[in-house]
Amino acid sequence: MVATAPALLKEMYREMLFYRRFEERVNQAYQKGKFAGFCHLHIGQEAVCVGVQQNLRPTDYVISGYRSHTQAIAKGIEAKTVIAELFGKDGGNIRGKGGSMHMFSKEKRFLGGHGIVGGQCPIAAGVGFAIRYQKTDDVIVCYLGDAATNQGQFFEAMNMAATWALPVLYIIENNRYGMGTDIRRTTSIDRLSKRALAFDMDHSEVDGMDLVKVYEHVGKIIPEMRKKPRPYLLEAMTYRYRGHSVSDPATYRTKEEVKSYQDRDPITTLGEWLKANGHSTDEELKSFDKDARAKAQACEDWADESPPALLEMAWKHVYAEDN
Amino acid sequence: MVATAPALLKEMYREMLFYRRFEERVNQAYQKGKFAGFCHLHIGQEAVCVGVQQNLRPTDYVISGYRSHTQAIAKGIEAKTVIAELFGKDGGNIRGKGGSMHMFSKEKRFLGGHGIVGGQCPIAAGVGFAIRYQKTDDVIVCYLGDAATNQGQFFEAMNMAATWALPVLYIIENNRYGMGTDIRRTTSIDRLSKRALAFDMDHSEVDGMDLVKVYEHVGKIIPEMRKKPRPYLLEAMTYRYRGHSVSDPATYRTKEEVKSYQDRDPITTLGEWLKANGHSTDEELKSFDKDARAKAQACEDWADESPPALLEMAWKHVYAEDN
Amino acid sequence: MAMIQMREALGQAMIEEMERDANVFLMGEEVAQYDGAYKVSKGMLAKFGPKRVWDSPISEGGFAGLGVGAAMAGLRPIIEMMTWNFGIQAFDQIVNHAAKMCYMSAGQFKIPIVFRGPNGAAHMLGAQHSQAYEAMLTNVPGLKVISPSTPYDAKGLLKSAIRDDNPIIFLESEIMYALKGEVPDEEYLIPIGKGDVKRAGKDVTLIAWNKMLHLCMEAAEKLAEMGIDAEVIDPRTLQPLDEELIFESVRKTHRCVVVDESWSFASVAAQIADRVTRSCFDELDAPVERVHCDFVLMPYAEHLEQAVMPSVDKVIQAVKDVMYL
Amino acid sequence: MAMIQMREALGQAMIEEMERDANVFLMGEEVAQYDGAYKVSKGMLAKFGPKRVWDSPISEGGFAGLGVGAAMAGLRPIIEMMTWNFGIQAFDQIVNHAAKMCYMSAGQFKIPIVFRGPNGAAHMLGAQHSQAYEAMLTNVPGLKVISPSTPYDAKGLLKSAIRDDNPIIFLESEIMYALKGEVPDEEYLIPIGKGDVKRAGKDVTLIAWNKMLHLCMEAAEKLAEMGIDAEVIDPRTLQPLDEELIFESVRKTHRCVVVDESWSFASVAAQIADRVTRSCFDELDAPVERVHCDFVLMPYAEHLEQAVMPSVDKVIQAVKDVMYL
Ligand SMILES: Cc1ncc(C[n+]2csc(CCOP(=O)(O)OP(=O)(O)O)c2C)c(N)n1
Ligand SMILES: Cc1ncc(C[n+]2csc(CCOP(=O)(O)OP(=O)(O)O)c2C)c(N)n1
Ligand SMILES: [Mg+2]
Ligand SMILES: [Mg+2]
Repeated sequence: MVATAPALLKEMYREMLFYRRFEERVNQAYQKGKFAGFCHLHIGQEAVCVGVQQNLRPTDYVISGYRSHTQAIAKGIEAKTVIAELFGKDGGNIRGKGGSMHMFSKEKRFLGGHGIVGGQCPIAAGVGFAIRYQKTDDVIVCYLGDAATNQGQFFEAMNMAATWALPVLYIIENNRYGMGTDIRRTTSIDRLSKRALAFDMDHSEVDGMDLVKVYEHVGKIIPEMRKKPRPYLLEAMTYRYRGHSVSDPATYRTKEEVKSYQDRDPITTLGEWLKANGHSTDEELKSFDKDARAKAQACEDWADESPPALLEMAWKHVYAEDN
Repeated sequence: MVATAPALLKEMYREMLFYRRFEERVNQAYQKGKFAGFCHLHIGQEAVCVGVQQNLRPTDYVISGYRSHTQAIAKGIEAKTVIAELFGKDGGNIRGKGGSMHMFSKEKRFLGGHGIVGGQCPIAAGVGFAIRYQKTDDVIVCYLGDAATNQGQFFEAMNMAATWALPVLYIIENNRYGMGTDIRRTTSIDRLSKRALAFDMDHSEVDGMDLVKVYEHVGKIIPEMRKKPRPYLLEAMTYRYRGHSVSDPATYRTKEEVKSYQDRDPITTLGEWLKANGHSTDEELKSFDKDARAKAQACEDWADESPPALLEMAWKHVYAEDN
Repeated sequence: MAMIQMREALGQAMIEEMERDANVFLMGEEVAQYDGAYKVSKGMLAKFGPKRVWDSPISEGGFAGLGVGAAMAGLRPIIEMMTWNFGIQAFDQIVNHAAKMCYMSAGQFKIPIVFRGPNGAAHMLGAQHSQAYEAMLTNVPGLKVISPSTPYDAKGLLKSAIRDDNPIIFLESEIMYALKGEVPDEEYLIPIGKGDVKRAGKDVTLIAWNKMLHLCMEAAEKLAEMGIDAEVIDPRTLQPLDEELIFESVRKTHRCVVVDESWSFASVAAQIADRVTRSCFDELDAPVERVHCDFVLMPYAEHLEQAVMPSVDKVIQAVKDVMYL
Repeated sequence: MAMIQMREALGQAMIEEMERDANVFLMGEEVAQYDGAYKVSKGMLAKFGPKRVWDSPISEGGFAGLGVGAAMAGLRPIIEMMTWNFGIQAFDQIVNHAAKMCYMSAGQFKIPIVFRGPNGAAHMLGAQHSQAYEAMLTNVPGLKVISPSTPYDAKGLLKSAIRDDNPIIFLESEIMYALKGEVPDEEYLIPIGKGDVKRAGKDVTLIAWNKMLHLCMEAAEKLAEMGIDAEVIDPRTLQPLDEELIFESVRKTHRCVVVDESWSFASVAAQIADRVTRSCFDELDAPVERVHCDFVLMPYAEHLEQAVMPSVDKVIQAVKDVMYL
């Protein structure tokens, strides 16, 4: 039984679809040699991003790791500036200084885009600390991967967040692998949400391949966090269809395993549901796909047109006064 | 109902008593200005040390923090060399190079004596790793304080120990304070043994003020670890009668609180039991005390006689070849 | 002018800035209810309450990172490291995050944060409690590093540090907390990056900061008795370094000795010596000398510790060397 | 002599030493089933099995400490840091524990351990993945620091490092893993602490290691065309440093340029420049020049990254400067 309004579901469907097409374009651009460096795609995990961030207000914060193109866009960073960033252009989200791993927007309250596994966790606690200090009812969402839950600073951060009741929603995107390593080989527990037990912290799991489940589950958690500030650890069971990064062949997984997730693809699933319940048609979904492709294409075109990063940017922003 | 043989209980009584008198002497020596630097006494926590280490074999390992005079002695390091170390003498356990915080014995398998809170935890996992690598059934006991359980490396260590089934017995000496801070102010859980839940690791609590309970409880745990290698987290509820270090007035605690623990003093308790059960008499206990004081005195006298640390030691042992 | 201890000067700086700006807060181990392990934050909990003065868990990486996040969200944290020997646990947050955030975000996220605490050897604390970290921390762009030697400098510089929009490393010393010095009653600031001539002289330039400055002042008195007039320069800020002040002095004295308690290899003194040599090459009458802690991990016994640490005699010997005496 | 890649040379060194000594094991992220993030440990899991080749959790501090403990109990760990940008999370274990253990235990506990992985900038990886750590790590007594530039040196030095009884920091480079070079078929070792003259010359001494060595060789060719005969010295080991080899060369050429990709302040190059100046003061015809990465956090865009990194042109300019051309 789905409580969410069909119109909103459609909107979220389109959003997921755009991220899928966008990331596919990013991948093609990389394969074409249009940029270099590391590039981690979110393909397959779109339902987590959309389902979670649809529950946020503009004043809420999001912080993440290096697999964060879609999360940055969902927080309001223009998609074209994300791809321009990958291309090392002046139009890039941070003017070509950061590349794929480092998206930031102070205005949109997207706090990065970080390259050090686990490093964002205590930073998120600090934002939660500031939220309480400033007496607002905002929250911060902090994404981390399954393998990041083996990082000491994640535990230190949870301990502070739990002890001081900081409104931080830690979301483990459990895509089952840290690079080529099955998470079951690097920890002793079955459910990573149990990490919270060490701090008597609220926690749960959600099917990260199901947009509706993610959206509605997080929709219950966040209002509670606003009412009574406290941290929460949510484990979203998901999967990345592609390799760890665009250069990883991902031979450590079987075709069957990948297919078993693609069979539950969040976009297809929602599309089927929309049709089955008479909220949409094949034609409409096709047109959505056309739009998504066109929009992704437009982003890349814009990025192509953007001038290269300005040389002087290399020496700016080392210190606050170099602005 | 006590299973342990009275003779052994008497032996452990005398051991605890000696540590008490020894640490009291150390304290007096410090107050007299006979040495400087940091000095953390174990007074009040003797039952944990004796109850645990009576269960160890010479080939087992012990590693600890900076509150480790008694643990070093219990592992076989000569008491007189411990006090000589404090005095910066050549007869010191490490020839006057380390002071109170750094006792070591390769022969006795006492691996320090460490000054960085939590730092010993992953090192202990490494020793457990080596034990399995070498296919022996030894174990390592790793002591840490209550406040050390807020350290990220403690969690990283438990995760590795649990994932790889390493025979490490982590013992939290919960004396309720990290320096002047009540542990309840720096974490969100009531029982620190719950830290193990994050890794599905075996854990329990024991009354650290009761020698018999500690001895018999650990006596069940260690043989299991030898049979089937795996880590264990034991929380021993104890208390330090003195300040954090000899220079801490400990004004953050009430007299009543201190007294409530002294009323359950592990040495007095066991003494009373021995008498009540006809295994000893006031006279005998008095004579044990005389012996303990005399032995502690002899240690200090020996240390006094020992020549000062050799100057050339300052430049030795920086590298393995400088020996 | 009041004569106050270094710890009071540091406390006053924090108190004044917290009164001035409600976004400034203090966090660290034992800083609140215990008034600070070294009583630097004495009275601050009573004055500002638990919302502004926080006792942290023993999670250096964690609360350093918490400070970075709080700064990103508009606060101005002062993070106390009980000592920098423990601060190394926070290097990932300080070096990979605090120092790089402004650059990585193309200037969007400034990180106004002060990481402060005692650095270097105190007295008989052994290898794990005696390390000096200025060499490692000054190497990193994005960080500013300050290491004052007097209550006056400490107060004025800490106030500037708290108002600065960059991550600041503020290096103190356990054994200087009780050091007394004059501090004006009225408010004052000392600019970051400006050194100070602590003693004017014409024969040789001694450069030192923190504890070592006092060693050099003592050496200078002894040298005076020997008829050698030493100028003693205190950079006060190590990153950025006030090179001009140093060069001026050396161009005048033609001789230079740098006294740096940290290990010699790739040290701040190596940096200064090289910069001085390059910039005053033709004015130098002798190669720049350096005095350091010997290249050992710190021993405990007092006479061993003294033997490896810089001393007045070692400074005097170095001066004799650069004067070919 | 076979032409092999740097990654193969490193792999061969580990394999030969693991065959030689059953106490040697390898642990790190992705080193086993994935054959290494950069394929340095290719085939090792297949060859030695899961008891000797371990995939670790992403817990740099944790598994570095595990290595220290394993070493205390008689093993000889090789700990791979996927890159040193993550290795900084293990600094407490490396600096406070591994480096200090032998001293703190009065020589009882030697720590035979190698911490190895790529260091410095690769290509367009941005600020958090491009830092060079030699300055910080060479500052610490108790550690030895090696940074080879050729497959031959890498193999011979890694074998020596694995046999050494001290904690060794072994700095590699992502962009050199594919570099090919000749390696003898028979076993050989290269002593730690011995530098190598990579190109003999008489007009100027260039000192560089790791990637920068190749930059200097290229510059030397260009300089030759300009009639300048450069000697190129590769210290190979940075701590301890082969000062005599360097001094000899400078005494011959009277001019010296140090090329160090890390930041200039308190860097290895600063150390070398100062030591050369002091020891060859009267033989130097010009102050020692240094070429470094600019004092910025690394930008992503290729042309920006190239602009701040040392380049052949910058090296040539520095040479012109010391030759007053
Ligand atoms: C501290 C640290 N160690 C290692 C790395 C290299 N690294 C980058 S991503 C990654 C795997 C992380 O996996 P997970 O946390 O599950 O996130 P996912 O990539 O699956 O989204 C590793 C080991 C790093 N960036 N930081
Ligand atoms: C990483 C680190 N941070 C801070 C300190 C300073 N310090 C030494 S002991 C201590 C308190 C530890 O308390 P606990 O773990 O409960 O052990 P206890 O002293 O009670 O035995 C602190 C904060 C340190 N030595 N190491
Ligand atoms: Mg993952
Ligand atoms: Mg305690």
